[in-house]
Amino acid sequence: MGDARVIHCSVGPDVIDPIEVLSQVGSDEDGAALLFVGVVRNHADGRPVSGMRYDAYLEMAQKELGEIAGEAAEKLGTDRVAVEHRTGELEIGEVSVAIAVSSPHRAQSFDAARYVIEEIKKRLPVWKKEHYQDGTEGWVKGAVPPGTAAATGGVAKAGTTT
Amino acid sequence: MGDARVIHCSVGPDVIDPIEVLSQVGSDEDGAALLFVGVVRNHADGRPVSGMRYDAYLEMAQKELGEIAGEAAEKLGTDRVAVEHRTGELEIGEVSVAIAVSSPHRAQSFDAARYVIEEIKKRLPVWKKEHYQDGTEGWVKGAVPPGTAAATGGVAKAGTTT
Amino acid sequence: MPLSVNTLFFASYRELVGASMLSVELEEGATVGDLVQELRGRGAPFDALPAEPAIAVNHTYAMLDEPLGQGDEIAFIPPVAGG
Amino acid sequence: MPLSVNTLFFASYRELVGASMLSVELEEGATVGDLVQELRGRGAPFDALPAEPAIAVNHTYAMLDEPLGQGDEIAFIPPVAGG
Repeated sequence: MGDARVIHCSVGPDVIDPIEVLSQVGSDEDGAALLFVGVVRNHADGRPVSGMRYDAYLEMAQKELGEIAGEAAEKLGTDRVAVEHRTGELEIGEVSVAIAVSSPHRAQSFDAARYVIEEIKKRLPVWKKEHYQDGTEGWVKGAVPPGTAAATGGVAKAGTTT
Repeated sequence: MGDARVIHCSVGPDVIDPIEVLSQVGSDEDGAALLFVGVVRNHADGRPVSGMRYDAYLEMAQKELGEIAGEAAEKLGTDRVAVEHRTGELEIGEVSVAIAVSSPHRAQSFDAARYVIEEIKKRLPVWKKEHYQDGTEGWVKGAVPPGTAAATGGVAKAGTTT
Repeated sequence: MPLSVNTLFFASYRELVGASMLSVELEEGATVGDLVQELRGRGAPFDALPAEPAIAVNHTYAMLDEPLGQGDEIAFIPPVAGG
Repeated sequence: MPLSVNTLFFASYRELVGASMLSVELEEGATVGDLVQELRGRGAPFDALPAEPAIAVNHTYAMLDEPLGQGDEIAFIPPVAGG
């Protein structure tokens, strides 16, 4: 598992308590802590949204999130990274992801937290289906993971969902 | 006051509860919330530190922090900025500053939170005296505020404390 | 000796194929690319899968030339949208 | 008519001057620069204040050519270290 060097990392259906995630980082050496919270919002590309379903390739997502967190820990220079990603049906305002980091100086915390969320969006095998207020639904347009034929070979062809 | 457009902004001796600061931001429109927490750490430039005293020019610091928060709100595109800065004697691990922001998309939240802490360090009339574990103490080397003779005229001369 | 692998389909690909898992027999020495070709050669609905998809072999992203082993778990990964 | 202003000293400047506040009389039309010169001209400990300090007039940072008004609050601001 890639998450051996970080404090906490999980993907699953349990409700996320961002405060609890934040409480896992921090140390007497650290002058900065940062918490990023991703929340289901009530609109997408101008369309009113009533909720969101998160599907995941659970075993792989757990492994991949551990690797992302481990890479962030290297940037951070500490093992103080805690991250949770939720799956299942979420309502507006519910937390989909929480990322907490801490470090002696602030720049590393900002860089590491930003890295984790950007890599999640690029690599984590998770998919969102938006429920629109008009009763229809649709998969959120995603990103092609690096290190795959879709990324290197036929981006234009494979980069859109069928 | 410059803080008319933001949710909350204060400077003073009250203990900061970062969770309470975070709880003030957020909206059904927002997909991202960010909390930055500054904490007194146990070392400074390699020297063991036992505590820190924060002095402030209180009336001006309150006004200046309001202006900084207002500028961040413009970057954010929302009024959802809450920030508290503490004064007085702080122990290791105590929170000196908490900055919470939220916005529809994550990039704005990262940029706005970073802006607030960077501007605080440049402009807020606050000074720190470090108490070292060997019983001595010293003022933390500071930054020269822009828009002053010290910044434009004689930086080299006035940039160090006497 | 034929090679048996488990193929997984997620999200839009699961809806497209109408199944979340499929066991596939391949010749020994087959690669990810061979699996994709074999499936697409079956016609509808599989021919709607991309010829150059994002694939994970045993939970790690892989290119088309990745060789497959007995019992491998091969996932077709639609564009991802976590966070 | 003489101009009376309140001068404030913070942190290291307060320790240097040995006071946190000082009332100063200046000539009408005096600027921030005139106030700095008047104080430094008094000799020790004031001559240790920088000739080009960071100054705030009524809670706003100001340059040396800023004109002063009756009862203004003029703060000598050492390099700041919030956060």
